Amino acid sequence: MEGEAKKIISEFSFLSSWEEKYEHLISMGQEMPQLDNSLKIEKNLLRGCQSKVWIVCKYNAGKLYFYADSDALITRGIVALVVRLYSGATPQEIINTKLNVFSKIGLQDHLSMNRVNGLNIMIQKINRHAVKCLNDE
Amino acid sequence: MEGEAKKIISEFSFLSSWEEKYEHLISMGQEMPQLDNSLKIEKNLLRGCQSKVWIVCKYNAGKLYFYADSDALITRGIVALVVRLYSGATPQEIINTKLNVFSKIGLQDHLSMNRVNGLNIMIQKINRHAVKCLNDE
Amino acid sequence: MNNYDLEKTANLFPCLSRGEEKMIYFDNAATTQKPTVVIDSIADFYTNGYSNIHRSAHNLGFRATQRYENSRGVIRQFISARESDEIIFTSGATESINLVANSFGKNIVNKNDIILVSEIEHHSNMLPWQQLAKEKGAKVKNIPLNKDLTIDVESMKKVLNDSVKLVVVHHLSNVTGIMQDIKEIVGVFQELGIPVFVDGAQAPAHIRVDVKDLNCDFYCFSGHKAFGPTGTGVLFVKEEFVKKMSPYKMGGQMVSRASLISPEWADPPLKFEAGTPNISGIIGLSAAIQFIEDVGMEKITIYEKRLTEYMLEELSQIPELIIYGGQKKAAPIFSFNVDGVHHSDISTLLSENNILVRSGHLCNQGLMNYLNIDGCVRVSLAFYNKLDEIDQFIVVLKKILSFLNK
Amino acid sequence: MNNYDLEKTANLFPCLSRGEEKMIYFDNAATTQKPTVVIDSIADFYTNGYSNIHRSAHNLGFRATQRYENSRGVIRQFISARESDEIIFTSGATESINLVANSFGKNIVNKNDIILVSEIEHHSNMLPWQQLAKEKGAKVKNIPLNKDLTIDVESMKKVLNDSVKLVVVHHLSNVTGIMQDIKEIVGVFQELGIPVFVDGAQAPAHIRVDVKDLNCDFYCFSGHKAFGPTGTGVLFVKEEFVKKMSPYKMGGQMVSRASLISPEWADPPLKFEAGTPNISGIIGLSAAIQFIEDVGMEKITIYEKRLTEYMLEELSQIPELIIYGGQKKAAPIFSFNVDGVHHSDISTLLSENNILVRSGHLCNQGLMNYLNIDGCVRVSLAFYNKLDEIDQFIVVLKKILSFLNK
Ligand SMILES: Cc1ncc(COP(=O)(O)O)c(C=O)c1O
Ligand SMILES: Cc1ncc(COP(=O)(O)O)c(C=O)c1O
Repeated sequence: MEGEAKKIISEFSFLSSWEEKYEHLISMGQEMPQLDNSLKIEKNLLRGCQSKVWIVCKYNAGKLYFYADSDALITRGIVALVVRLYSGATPQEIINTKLNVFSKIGLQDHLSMNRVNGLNIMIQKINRHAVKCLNDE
Repeated sequence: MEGEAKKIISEFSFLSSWEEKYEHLISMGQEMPQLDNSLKIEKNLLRGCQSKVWIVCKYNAGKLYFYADSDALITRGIVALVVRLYSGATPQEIINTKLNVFSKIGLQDHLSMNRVNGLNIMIQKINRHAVKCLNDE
Repeated sequence: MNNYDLEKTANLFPCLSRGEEKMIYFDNAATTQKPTVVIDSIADFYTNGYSNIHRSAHNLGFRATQRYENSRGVIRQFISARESDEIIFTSGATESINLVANSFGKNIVNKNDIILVSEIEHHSNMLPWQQLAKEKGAKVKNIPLNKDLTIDVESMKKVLNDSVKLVVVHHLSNVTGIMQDIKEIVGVFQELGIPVFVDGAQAPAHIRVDVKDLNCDFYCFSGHKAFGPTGTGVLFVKEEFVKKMSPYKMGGQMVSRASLISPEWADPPLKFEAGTPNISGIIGLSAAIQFIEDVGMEKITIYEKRLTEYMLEELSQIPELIIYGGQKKAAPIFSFNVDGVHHSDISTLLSENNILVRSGHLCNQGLMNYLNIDGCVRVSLAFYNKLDEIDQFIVVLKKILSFLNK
Repeated sequence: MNNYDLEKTANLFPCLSRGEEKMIYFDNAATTQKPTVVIDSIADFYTNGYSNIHRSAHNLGFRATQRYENSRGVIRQFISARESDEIIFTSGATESINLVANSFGKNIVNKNDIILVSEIEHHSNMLPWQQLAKEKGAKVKNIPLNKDLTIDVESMKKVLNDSVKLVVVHHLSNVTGIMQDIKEIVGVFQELGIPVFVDGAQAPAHIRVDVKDLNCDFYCFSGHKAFGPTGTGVLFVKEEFVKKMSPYKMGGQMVSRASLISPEWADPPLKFEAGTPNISGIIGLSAAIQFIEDVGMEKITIYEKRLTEYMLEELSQIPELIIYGGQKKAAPIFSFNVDGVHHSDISTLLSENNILVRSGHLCNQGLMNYLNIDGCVRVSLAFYNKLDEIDQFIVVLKKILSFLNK
């Protein structure tokens, strides 16, 4: 996770205008494989975001994998970033690590990381899932 | 009413310290005949004053007469002043006249003419009674 | 009394011109900025004469009570109510609506009765009535609408029957700025003795509200949407109904006879203002209302008409843009979508460019459903906004749309 | 963080030193004055970053949301709650109490059940429970008291039975300044699984409140009695109970799933904060709490102990004076009567001499009945009051008594 976080921060550090930053974010979203329509269901929908965000968690051989999607371009980019950060980590890693990637890529203020783009809610969901995996073990 | 108001204002105009003014007010209360205990009943009690205030209205030959009492010294003085002002007036006079005696005797600010001393409530009651007398005619 | 130059009023709102970064504040339907006179009146109260009210035996308390009660008079006059006793202070439109649903609705709505509510109400003017209906076994029924999102009075007359006990409608839509013809609607129900509740949350910042003329039985709004402080609200209740209402909250200040076995409530409005109210807020609200009157409600309405027309003209130049609610707006509130673009992407990038708008369901899922959309962008102006801000907004919007469509 | 000199804090409260006429403000149990930092924080919010919160897509809204939510953290820490989600913002203690009576009480109290309430509660902590009992066909029963007006825990254990569903008690009396031993009381009910509601309206201005240590299930207070703005209140609810509570007000901000047929509520605390809250008030409240912490709660408590002892000593020199509630005060709140003199005469003449106190039933008819009086004079101090103000007060009081006894 830490490694991926550093990589993302470095990618953004070369971009200065909002156009460039958002272009990168959006293209990250476009590179992420789309969620199959059969998974874009009520049950996987996050509550409280302005755009739709679906997220699916898989637990396999001690690691957590996330698959997600959104109907808005920018949110999809954020979702992709979150998936890049957390997918493949162990539950313990996820619980222990507090990332502040968003404040470091120069979008913290701009993205209004509140309900609107669902970032908090996404990370909450990921954390809850990690806790659950640990408890189930 | 106007005449009595002028007289009261002039009486107070000779007094300067709070002791003198309150002494006069209190003595006005003491000069007023006490209400008979049989009239100090629930039904004649004004709601919303801090001290108890009883008031009885009589209508006779086109004029209204008020008899009142209170269990607090200063309130009794205020009650006496109000009785002096309104007793013996016609309902029409009462409805038409807006007196501002209290602001003129130098006690307005001090007396906190709100619920506490019940002045507003007393005058409201007197006015309502006057309206009722007119309507009943 | 001041006489402000409308063109220069923006300078009187410190938050609009703070710091270096120039911001275009187009989120006025969510909340309005505060003029200096309002901010100062709150500070002045706390600095020069702060006290609790109503029950104090001292001068400080007496003067605070006077300021609070004078505010009631200011509001009464502002909305042309007959009596100050018809004005109840609350913490906001939401509390005003909940108060009526509980203190009045519960007394008059029974099993199988009908509450008529337009289906395009703000959540705050929908959920309390649904809750009331649920508790009472009553039904919430939709009021028929015309294509332009106004109430279809003729069709409405047809759904009327004896079971209808209350009618609920907004004055000015928080999504479209479209105004309902309250007077005509009240006309229909008045004859039948059915009370009409009007949610006026969006109105007093834009148009003259005259409850005597509208002739509605209930009217409410929030202070913070009319240049006043947060935590303040107004509820107007016609005298004949205020007397039929049970208390809402229970507590200090609202008992006149302090027997606890069978308490006697104070007369309205105090009966509905249990506990220590938002005294500084109400004093600030009356400063806001005084400010509006000093600027001139009529001047505001005329000026905003120009803003509205100009914005509509400019938006109509963007072909992919769908604007909701048509042309007949009573306030410069514009909600739209752009074909193929997500509303949240637009609002995020507008914010990135220091243009503050809102997007989403706008707490009006009913209208979203009616329009068959899941959200939209809302751009809402106030009288301190300017034509050149509209120009800048349009330039940025076009840039964003071409960026997102790449 | 500031480190204030306790002896000089009065200078930080502009209303205490305004104008020429020197005022002695001894009405702190009704409401406290505000320090400059609180007044400024409100003005700063409106001047430098005003916006609505929670649902805005723009930075201004994001930052306002942060300030509002940070205030929740400040309050959590102030009263040592475990989680910020246990802190619900309301408009005051009265609303907090009504909220619990409606959102929780209605769910757990049924016909013939018992709500144990001490008979000496403030009206705001009495009427809502009586109303709840009335609606549900339940009973309000008195908690037995000791002579010193504390709860008689041993006798209380004897009146316990299966029908008791809720216990309601104050922390610090608004009439006597006497403190209840909440920890001991909770200890009794905890075992039985009976929740305890504590009205702490008077506490946070005087003593350290630690809800984890008290171990109560509900605790509430008003901002305006703790040097914060009017229109603000706090309700602490232990996590296990907050989840069992139905919403109170319905409206915007409190739905997570915007289906109106079966709405899904937001998680607590937002579920209980429908509509636009008193944002500026809550920000001001957190400035007040920060101020208290900077002055030092422990220092305040020690200093007020001195004030209390000194006042008691002085008052005991006046033989005709009857003081209620004995010597063991946790706060400098003194209520008394003087034989043969009416309390309202005393408070009127004190006010005449610029000493501001209160008289009457003090919104606590229950305690008046218990003491068999129809009212009294209340003198209530805060940490900004001084020993020499007590001296002046005593001089004037004696003068007034001899004037009235003439
Ligand atoms: C013990 C107690 N409870 C409740 C209240 C009510 O507080 P508020 O009026 O701020 O809602 C008070 C205020 O006087 C009080 O002293
Ligand atoms: C039409 C309408 N009604 C009610 C409300 C609720 O107002 P508040 O959040 O101030 O209580 C709003 C605010 O958005 C509104 O626009």
